[in-house]
Order: sequence, then C-alpha cells, then structure tokens
Amino acid sequence: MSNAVAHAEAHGHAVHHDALQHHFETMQQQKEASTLGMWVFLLTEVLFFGGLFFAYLLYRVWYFDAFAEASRTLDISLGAFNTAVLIGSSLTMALAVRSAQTNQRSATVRWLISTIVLGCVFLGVKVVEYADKFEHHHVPGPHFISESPWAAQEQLFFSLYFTMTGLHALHMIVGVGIMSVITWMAAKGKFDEHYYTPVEMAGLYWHFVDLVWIYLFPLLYLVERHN
Amino acid sequence: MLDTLKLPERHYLNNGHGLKSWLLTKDHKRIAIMYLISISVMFLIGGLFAAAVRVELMTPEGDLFLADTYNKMFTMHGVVMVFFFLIPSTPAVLGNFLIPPMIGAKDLAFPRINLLSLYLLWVGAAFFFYALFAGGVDTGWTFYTPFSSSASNSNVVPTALGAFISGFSSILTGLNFIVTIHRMRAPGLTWFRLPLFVWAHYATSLIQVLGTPVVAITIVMVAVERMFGFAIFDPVRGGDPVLFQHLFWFYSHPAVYIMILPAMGVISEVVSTFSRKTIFGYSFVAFSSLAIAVFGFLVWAHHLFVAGISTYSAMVFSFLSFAVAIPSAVKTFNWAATLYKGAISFETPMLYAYGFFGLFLIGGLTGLFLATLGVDIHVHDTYFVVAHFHYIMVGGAIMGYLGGLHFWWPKLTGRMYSEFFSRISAILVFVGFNLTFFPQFMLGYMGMPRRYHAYPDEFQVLNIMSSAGAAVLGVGYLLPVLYFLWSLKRGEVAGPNPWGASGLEWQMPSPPPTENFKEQPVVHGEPYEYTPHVAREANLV
Amino acid sequence: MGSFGIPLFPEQASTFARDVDALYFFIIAVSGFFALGVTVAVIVFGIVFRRRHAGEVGARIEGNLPLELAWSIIPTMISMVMFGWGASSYFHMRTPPAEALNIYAVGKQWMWKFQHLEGQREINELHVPVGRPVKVTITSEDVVHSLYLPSFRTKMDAIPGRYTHLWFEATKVGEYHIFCTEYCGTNHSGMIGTVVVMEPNDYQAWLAGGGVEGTLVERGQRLFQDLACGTCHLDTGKGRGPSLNDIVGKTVALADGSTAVVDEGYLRESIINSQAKIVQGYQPLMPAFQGLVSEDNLVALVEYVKSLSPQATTTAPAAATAPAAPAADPTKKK
Amino acid sequence: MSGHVSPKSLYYSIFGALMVLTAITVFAAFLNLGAMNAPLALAIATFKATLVVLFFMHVKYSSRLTKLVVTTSLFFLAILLGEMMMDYATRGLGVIPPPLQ
Ligand code: HEA
Ligand code: HEA
Ligand code: HEC
Ligand code: CUA
Ligand SMILES: [Cu+2]
Repeated sequence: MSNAVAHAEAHGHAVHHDALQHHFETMQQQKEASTLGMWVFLLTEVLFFGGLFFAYLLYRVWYFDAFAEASRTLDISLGAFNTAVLIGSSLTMALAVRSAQTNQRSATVRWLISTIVLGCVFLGVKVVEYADKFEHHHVPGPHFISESPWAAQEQLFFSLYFTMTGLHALHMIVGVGIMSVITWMAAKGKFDEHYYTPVEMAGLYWHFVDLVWIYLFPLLYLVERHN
Repeated sequence: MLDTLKLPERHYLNNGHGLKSWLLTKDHKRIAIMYLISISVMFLIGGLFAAAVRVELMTPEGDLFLADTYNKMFTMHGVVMVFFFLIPSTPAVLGNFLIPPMIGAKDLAFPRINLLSLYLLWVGAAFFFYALFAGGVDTGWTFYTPFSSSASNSNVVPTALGAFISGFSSILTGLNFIVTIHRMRAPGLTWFRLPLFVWAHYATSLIQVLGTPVVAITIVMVAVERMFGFAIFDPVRGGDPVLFQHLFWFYSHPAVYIMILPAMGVISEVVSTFSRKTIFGYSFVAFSSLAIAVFGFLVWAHHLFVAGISTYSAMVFSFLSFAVAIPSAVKTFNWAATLYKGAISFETPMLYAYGFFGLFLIGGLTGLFLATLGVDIHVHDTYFVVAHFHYIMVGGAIMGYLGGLHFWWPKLTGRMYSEFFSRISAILVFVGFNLTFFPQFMLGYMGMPRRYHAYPDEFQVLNIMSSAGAAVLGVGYLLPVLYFLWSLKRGEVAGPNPWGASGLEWQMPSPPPTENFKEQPVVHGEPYEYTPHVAREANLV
Repeated sequence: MGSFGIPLFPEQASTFARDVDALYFFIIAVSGFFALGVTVAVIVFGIVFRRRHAGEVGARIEGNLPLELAWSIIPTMISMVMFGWGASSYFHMRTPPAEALNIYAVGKQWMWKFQHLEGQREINELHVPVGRPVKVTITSEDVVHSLYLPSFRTKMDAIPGRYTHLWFEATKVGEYHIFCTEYCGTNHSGMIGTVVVMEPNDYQAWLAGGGVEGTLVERGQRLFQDLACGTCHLDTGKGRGPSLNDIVGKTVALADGSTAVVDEGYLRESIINSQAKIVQGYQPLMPAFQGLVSEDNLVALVEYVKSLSPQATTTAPAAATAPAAPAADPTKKK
Repeated sequence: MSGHVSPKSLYYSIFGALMVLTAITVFAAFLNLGAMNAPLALAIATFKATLVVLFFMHVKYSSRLTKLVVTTSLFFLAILLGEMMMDYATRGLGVIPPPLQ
C-alpha cells in the first residue's frame, strides 16, 4: 500500500518517473497495484469491523431496553459534533487529494494539515467522553455501576461501545500518523500530477475511517432517544 | 548429462552475504527461504508436542503428565501447527518463491510488505514463545469462551495475540498475492494461461483477506474481556458464549481451505509434470479452487451441530457442507483423468502426489460423515474428528507441501537431493501416517472423546497402534531434513529444468538470479504444453 | 463385538443406535466406492501409462465436458441422499416425544449433576428406565461442557446461561459411559460417569430409595417461598407481578411489542434475568436472581412454575406434538 | 494518468449533503417511529456511506476491478451477518418445522 511507494524520489517526468520501483514496468502499473492493494486492505477492514457489528446487532435485538438505556447516557451533542468534525475532515482530505492531482503543492499541504487538525479534534472529544465514562463508572467490569434494572446487559453495550470506538480511534491515530508523514513528503515536493499515490491511498484509508463512524454514531448514540 | 551442468555464477543466494543482506532483503526468493527455515522449526516444535501427546496416550491412565500439562501440550500442538506452520507453509514458502516467476514478474507487487509479513510471523511467534515459557496455554486451539475468557488461568492473551499477529502476516501475504496476480502478469499471460498453482493461491489469498480479519476481531473481543473485564461473550452478563464459536469458525472453516488449496495447487503441477500431460479439465480445476474459496465461507456452523444452534440452521449448514465437497470431488477426478494416457514416472514428488490422493480422499470423504447431521452428533469432538482433520491436514496438506518442496527443491537450491532416501521417506510418511491416524477413526466411532488425558481401558490397543505409527511418522519427517541439508553441499547440480516441466519458472536458471528473468518474458502458448517438440527444447531427449 | 480383540463399535443401546449405525455404513459404502475407484484408477494408470523412454510425452487431452458434468452431478446427488438421511435422523434426535421422562443435567467443572423429578439427585451417575423415552434438559454452571452418551449415539453441549436438550430411549439394560466431550479445563477427561439403564420396576424402586428433600416440584415450592416470589406473584394476578398459573406453553405479549413462548428456557431467563423480557402491562420490578440461585435450584423453581400449568405440562403439548409421534414411530420398531 | 479530478463544488455539495443527513438522523432519533427508528437510521447511514464511497473515494470513476472489490466486501459481510442471524432468528422456532408438524 502506501508505504510500498513511500520511498519514492520526486520530480519525475512521465516517461520514466523516479518513483517507479524496479519491479514494475510502468507508473500506471505501479499505481494500479497500489490502488488495488489499498482496496483489498479496506476489504479486510470491512470484515474486521463486521464481526463487531454482528455482536452489537445481536445483543441490541436481545436486550433492546438495556441498549436504549445505556445509549441515553452518551452525550448526543458531543457525538453529533464529532460526526460533523469527521465528515469535515473527509472533505478536507478529498480536497487534499484533489490538490495533489492538480499539482498544487501548498494547497495539498494545507488541506492535509486541516485534516490532521480535525482528526485530533475528534480524538480530543473522544478523550473527554471516555473520561466522563470513567467518572460515572460506566466502564464495564468490576467497577461498573448502574442504577437501572438492566445493569448486567448494559455492560454488554458499554463493552461494545469501548471496543468499537476504541478500535475506531486506534485507526484514527494510525491515520494521523500516516498523514503526518505524507504531509511532510508533500511539503518536500515529493508528489506531482504523475505521482501522488500515497496521498490518494491515505485518503482512501481516512474516508474508510469516516465510513465506520457514519455507522457507529447512530448505532451507539441514537438507540432510542424519544421518550 | 547432468555432470555437464554447472550452477550459475550469480544467483539470488550469493547476491549479497551476511545476515543483513537477508534480513533487509526485498527479494521474494530470499524471504521464501527465511519462511522455509522458520516454519520448519515450528513444525519440529509442533511435532514434539504431538510426540508428547502420543506418548501420554499409550496408557489409559494419565500417568506421564499432569492433566494440565497434557492440555497445554495439545493446545500448543494445535496452535503451532495451524497458525505458525500449516497456514504459512505452502503459500509463504512455495507461493512466495514461485508466483512471481510463474507469472513472469520480477517480484511480488509489494516486496516490503512481503518482508513485513515475515517479520509479523516472527513477532507472533515471539508472543507464542513468551506464552510458552510463561507456563503455556490450555484452551485448545479453538479458544472457546467462556473457558478462554474467564475460566482458564493460563496465558491466553499472549497466545491469542500471537495468533492475531500471525494472522496479519497471513492477510498481508494474501493481499500481496492478489495484487501481484492481478497486476504483474507477463504480456500474453491471460487468466486461463495461468498455472493452476497460481489459481489455487489466488483462491487461498481471497480466503486469507476475507476470513482472517474476522478471527482477528474475535480474538480482540476475547482479549478485552480477559484483560479489562468487559462483557461480550460472558453468559453471566447476558452474553452468548456460542457467538464466539460462530465468529471463530467463520474464519477457521475457510482457514482449512487456506491449508489445503495451495497443496492442491502443488498437486496439479506435479501430476501434470510427471505424466507430461496437460491437466485434464483445466478450467474446471481452476474454477473449483474459486468455488471452494467462496462456498467455504458458507458452511462454518457444521462445527456447531451440537452447540445449541437452531435445527433449521443446522440443516442449512449441513446442506452447504455437502455443496463444498463437490469442487474437491471435481478436482480429484480431474487429477485421476490427467494420468490417463500420460507418460508417468515416479520420482519422489510424484510419490508424494500419490500419497496425497490416498490420504486426501480418506480425509475428505470422512468430512462427509461429519457433515451428515445424524452421524456428527455421535462423532463430534471424538477422535473421529481428530482423524479426519489429520488425514486432510497432515495427509493432504503436508503431503502436498512436501511434494512441492521436493519438486521445486532443485529450483530453490540448484541441487538435487538423494532420490533413494527421499523415496524411503515418502513411503515411511505414508505408512506411518496411516498407522497413526487410521486407528483414530475407530476410536472415534467407539466414542473416545478428544482432548482426553486419560481414557477407559478398552481404547488402549488402538491408542498404542497410533502412538507406534507416530514414531514411524516422526522418522519419516526427520529424514528430509537430513538429506535436504546434505544436498545443499553435496547434491548433484540440477540444471534449470531437471524434470522437463513446462512452467515459466523452469526457464530461469537454478537457482534463479535476483531479478528472475533477464528480459520480461512474453507468453504465447497454453500452460502445460508437453509436445514432443517442447520436450526436445527442454533437453529431455 | 470386535475383531482381533479390537473393539470396533460401541454398544447399540438406544433406539438411535441402529439408525445412526446404518447411516454410517451407508456412508462407508459410498466413500469406499469412491475411494477405491479413484485409488484403483490412479494405480492402474500409473502402471499402464508409465513412462517408457526419457522423451515420451503424454497424449494431449484437454478435457471432456460430459465427464465433468457426470462427476459433479452424480456426487451431488449421492451427497443429497446422505444429507436427507442425516437430517431426518437429526430431527428425530432433536424432537423429544411429549411423554418423555424429564431429567435435568447440570454440568460443572468437572462433574455432571442429574436431578430427577421425583427428587433423586445424583452425580456422575444417571439412572434411567429401559424402553421409555427420556428427555434431558442440560445447562452448565461455568463453561461449555457436552453431555455424550456414546452407546446411545447422542450428545449435546451444556451451555452456561441456557437450556439445551437431548433425548433417547434406552433399549438394553446395562451400564454405559457418560463423557464430557467439550473441552472444559484441567479435569475434562475426568468428567465422566455411568448411565445405568434399569428395568422399569428396578427404576421405580431406585427412585423410591431417595428423595429425602421431596420431589423437584416440592423443592421448587420451598424455594419459591424462601425467595418470597409469592409476594409479587399472587394467584389472583393482582400482585406486582403476573400470575404464574397456566402460563407454560402460552404465548405472552412483551412490553417491547414482541411475543415469546413460555418454555423452560423462558422461565429460566425470567427468573435469572427478568429484565430481558418484560411482560406487557408490568414494570421491570422483578429483581434479577442471577448469582442468587444456583442452576440446581433454578431447575427446581422452573419445575415448580411448570407445575402451576397442569394442562400445559401434561395434556396440551402432547396434543400439539401428537402427529409428530407417529412420524417418529417407524424408526422405533426394530 | 492523473485519474479523475472532480470539481471542488462536487466535494462541497457532498459535504453539505452529509451534514444535512446527519442532522436528519439526529432529528429522526427523537421522533417515535416505533419499529422504524433503527431501519431509518441505518438507511440514512447507508446512504451517507454510499456518497462517501462513490464520490470521496472516487469509486464512481474507478476501474471495474475496484468496484468488484467493493461489492465483494459487501457480499461477504452479508454472508457473515446473514448466516449468523439466520441461526439466532430461527432458534425460537422450536424443533419441529411447521410443515412437518
Ligand atoms: C485442511 C483442512 C481441512 C479440510 C480441507 C477439510 C475438509 C472438509 N471438512 Fe473438515 N475439519 C478440519 C480440517 C479440514 N476439513 C479440522 C481442522 C476440523 C476440526 C477442528 C477442530 O474442531 O479442532 C474439521 C472438522 C470438520 C467438521 C466438524 C466436525 C465436528 O467437530 O463435529 C466437519 C463437519 O461437517 C467437517 C467437514 C468437512 C468437509 C465436508 C470437507 C470437504 O471439503 C471435503 C471434500 C473432499 C472430498 C469429499 C473428497 C474428494 C471427493 C470425492 C472422491 C468424490 C466423492 C464425493 C462425494 C460423493 C460428495 N470437518
Ligand atoms: C497442521 C496441523 C497438524 C499436524 C501436522 C499435526 C501432526 C500430528 N498430530 Fe495433531 N493436531 C492438530 C494439527 C496437526 N497435527 C490440531 C489442530 C489438533 C487439535 C488441537 C486441539 O484439540 O486444540 C491436533 C490434535 C492432535 C491430537 C489429539 C489430542 C487430543 O485431542 O487430546 C493428537 C493425538 O494423537 C495429535 C497427533 C499428531 C501427530 C502424531 C502428528 C504427527 O504428524 C507429527 C509428526 C511430527 C513429529 C513427530 C516431529 C518431527 C519428528 C521428530 C522431531 C523426530 C523425533 C520424534 C519421534 C521419534 C516421535 N494431534
Ligand atoms: C418484586 C417483585 C417480584 C418478585 C420478588 C418476583 N417476581 Fe417474578 N415477576 C415480577 C414482575 C413485575 C414480572 C413481570 C415483568 C417481567 O417480565 O419481568 C415478573 C415475571 C415473572 C415471570 C414471567 C411471567 C410471565 O407471565 O411471562 C416468571 C416466570 C417469574 N416472574 C418468576 C418468579 C420467581 C420464580 C420468583 C422468585 C424466585 C419471582 N418471580 C420473584 C415481579 C417479581
Ligand atoms: Cu466438561 Cu469437558
Ligand atoms: Cu469446517
């Protein structure tokens, strides 16, 4: 995926680009390989989260009241805010890729940095939310406290909440890491309109992380908000 | 004729010396060799655990080891053999080495990722060894909850993380193969000109990338439950322990095809080469690999027939399990038909292929017993199941792997091994194998449960036969280590194409240069062309 | 039974045994046919078409469509026979007849505890009468176990938090193995026992010999009082909880709009974790008895609540499953 | 070989649509739609996901192979969710299937 081509030397020209690795014949082939590789990687990610989603789905059907009750303890405004932030970061990411495609180096860097900043905002909010959970003893395990009659099953919800959002946050941290490297590369002028695969691949990854959240938000925060 | 052959002056093995030139290599061939060494070590370790199991089972009483020790022995035997030996075996060694040359490429699409996946296997193994030296693990290779998540007090988390990490190694290998096969084929090499070995690996890779992530997340769920006291499968807090089994087998059933498909690919190559004939029904064999990969995902709950799943879904899963047997049947029949009117010779790889036929047939057909609901209720979790999967995994998959290793050894090293000893070993493995595992079918139907440290007296005779067989089998497996090592220095120089095979990989010198081909090869013909004309060109006459 | 001193088959001691063994032989025959066929073919080809000189190559045969079809379709059809036969015997094994004797089994690291309705309790030993269907309701107190009766050719996992069932009808007086076949930790291989099949009279005598604590229902009734269930569950239905009379076998409407059929699993869940399913018109007031009642006592409570629905537990289900019983009959005659 | 370059306006309008849809999800969660709450929320999420995949991730302009990979992932996800649900959904049905009764 992206790091496979990460060592690329820049300022190329169409005929024999410096970023072309020895075992590929053409830049086209190299780019197609990276793209396919990234998509196959995302495919594994879909199934990775798929297992978790099934566990969630099953218990939500079984213990709907407990899930509704537990979900109401989540802060909907923070959740919605974070959704907006993450979608915003997807926008900036898409624009970063576009700038790379059109060879606007400083715009690329600017959009990438915006994406990183938004990603960090998201993670910051997540920290606040987690802290709140610890404070209210909503972390499943021996210290879990809940007044509701569904205390036991609420732990299922919170276990899934922490696992799902935790893995999602982990993906974001990795994403921010990757993005920092790419920003640095972009600032160094390693990309041009013939070679911007790393930016594009990082973008695909980032959008995927966004996709996961698009589902997590309603599933975790909005189980049953009326009444 | 062979005396005139010389090793090429420059090849991948002498292109760079010292540890660093190996550890930092991006050459798929060197990575394959490192895999070969790693998994051979793991196989010996797994085999030693098996030996311990067999020695304990010679007497009905649990007298040699404590029950806990015994439980750890078979658990670590299963974990090592499945996650650290058999899943990486054929793909990571032979596939890694051969797929690029077979499709006329210089390397895999992502050489660094290839190296990374080797490192991940090592890291995973390191976790496993940590667990081993910290006292081992006793959950069985299946890690069933709630035993693994709350009852066991052994090193579940490090072992599970070891399996998790080696799973990533497997995902990355599969990803690399998929991209390579899609994007790196030589001009003229259309899909239907690909060697069946490549088809088999393509199907394998699909399973690796689609299945492994699910077991990864399942392991994560067990780990958070164990480490943080979360509740996901915990029945006390309303979780469903059987959900774990669903998720686990969603991966682990397809995973058994990760183990067998590459071996099937090897068999296709070997059978064609040693009968000098094109594969009968090429496209059926090719598509049956894909069919196995896809259908393989539909049948997992046949491991759960008595685990409290609904009667209806048991019906569906049983039905689909029969469906997944059909493509295997198609393959078997096509291999047999390939032999018809061939020009067959019986060098060691072909002996292994014949061994594969016999053992895979028995293993596969006993899979039908297990897929049959009424019978599975009786034999589930007995030695019948143990015998079934050893027939396929040891009889089928390892016979295929060893056959492939003998077949391509001259390509890997440039030298031949001792034909005499290799035949002896092939025969020992076959005989020892049957002696070890056939009695287990009878034990299973008699009702002897698996994972038993002590058992009622009436089972002893068959158990002694099995243990005796294991000793023969152990010798059979040890021999190749010796003659392969011997061949590295003393073996006859093999030349580029000692078997007169038709694949692209045989057009490289043996051992091949780092870049495989000097010029990008262009493919004009069909695979498996064995006409008298081709035979002459390959210096067969 | 056996050959050369090696035993080959476990005893056939239940009505299932013949059925399962017959199916087993059928599959052996089919497998033997294919295994031999392929083996003979490859060996014969290997001899007849062996390479005679170094440059020889095989004939160029690409394939043959009719053959391919034949050897995909024929195995498919044969395997459908296996499937059908296997599935029908599975249904049979999963459908306890209504008149079956009820016995409860609780797995625990590392023992089997059995309870008879008459109040007999035993560990690692199970006494049953010959010639009478017996239904065992199984659960576990800790991890997954599996109750395996090889001479009866049946087994079922014991799953914590749930009831599962198996049934059998013993055909031969004698003693047979009980094994635990789901790996459950250190002493998994010690979790074994004996099922003692007795003549009905002996069985009655045996039952009479124990039961100091009274029948299961009586024990349940005592627990019901001790746990003060009756403070909420009044017979009038006017208490804080619904009346428990005549609920078994009925469909109850739940607060979330769904419905549930009242069976043993439902009763168990209602007691241990009552909030999972709230009966319509009631508040989630009932305390969860999880951890307060052992699985053994739960079984007694469940039996007691069942005894409050006299029609359901005796006549009603018998009527509901009556047509199924004759369907099961042909397999019973030997 | 620069691939498809979408106009900036497209990105902004997709962003706008996603924000609006998020608002609708939150709003709808507060309505009592009975059994329809969850399906609606999931339908909106799926619609949003589709927008992201097609436009932000350029699948609309990608090769057939990329589209194939996307469908493959959905197909196997459906197997995972569907076949497992099949077991749980049919557990309550008792043992004897109605037609055999
Ligand atoms: C490489 C590994 C491998 C392979 C390829 C297979 C292949 C098959 N397996 Fe096996 N299996 C395992 C490894 C494997 N298995 C393992 C490890 C376990 C136990 C795990 C554990 O619990 O620890 C297991 C357990 C297992 C079970 C669960 C048993 C239980 O626990 O109760 C079942 C049940 O259906 C099953 C069925 C099958 C079937 C139908 C096939 C089919 O794919 C076989 C197809 C092949 C043939 C059928 C032979 C060739 C065909 C012909 C010659 C034509 C004639 C055919 C017909 C008439 C149809 N296997
Ligand atoms: C690839 C997979 C693989 C392989 C190759 C093997 C190889 C062998 N296995 Fe095993 N086995 C499993 C996968 C595999 N197994 C799995 C998944 C389980 C289930 C675990 C669980 O229940 O959790 C299992 C369980 C299992 C059991 C059941 C334990 C139980 O349920 O209590 C037994 C018992 O006989 C057994 C035996 C053997 C033997 C004798 C070999 C032989 O083929 C090994 C031969 C190799 C050697 C012996 C080592 C090399 C030789 C030497 C070092 C020479 C010196 C040795 C001697 C002279 C003896 N295995
Ligand atoms: C504090 C009051 C209270 C006590 C004590 C109590 N219950 Fe309940 N029970 C309820 C209420 C209220 C309901 C209905 C709501 C629900 O389903 O949880 C109920 C429901 C049930 C049901 C399901 C009834 C149906 O019609 O579906 C069963 C069975 C049951 N209780 C058994 C018991 C047993 C056995 C005990 C004692 C161990 C017990 N209850 C103790 C209040 C109580
Ligand atoms: Cu209990 Cu094994
Ligand atoms: Cu399987």
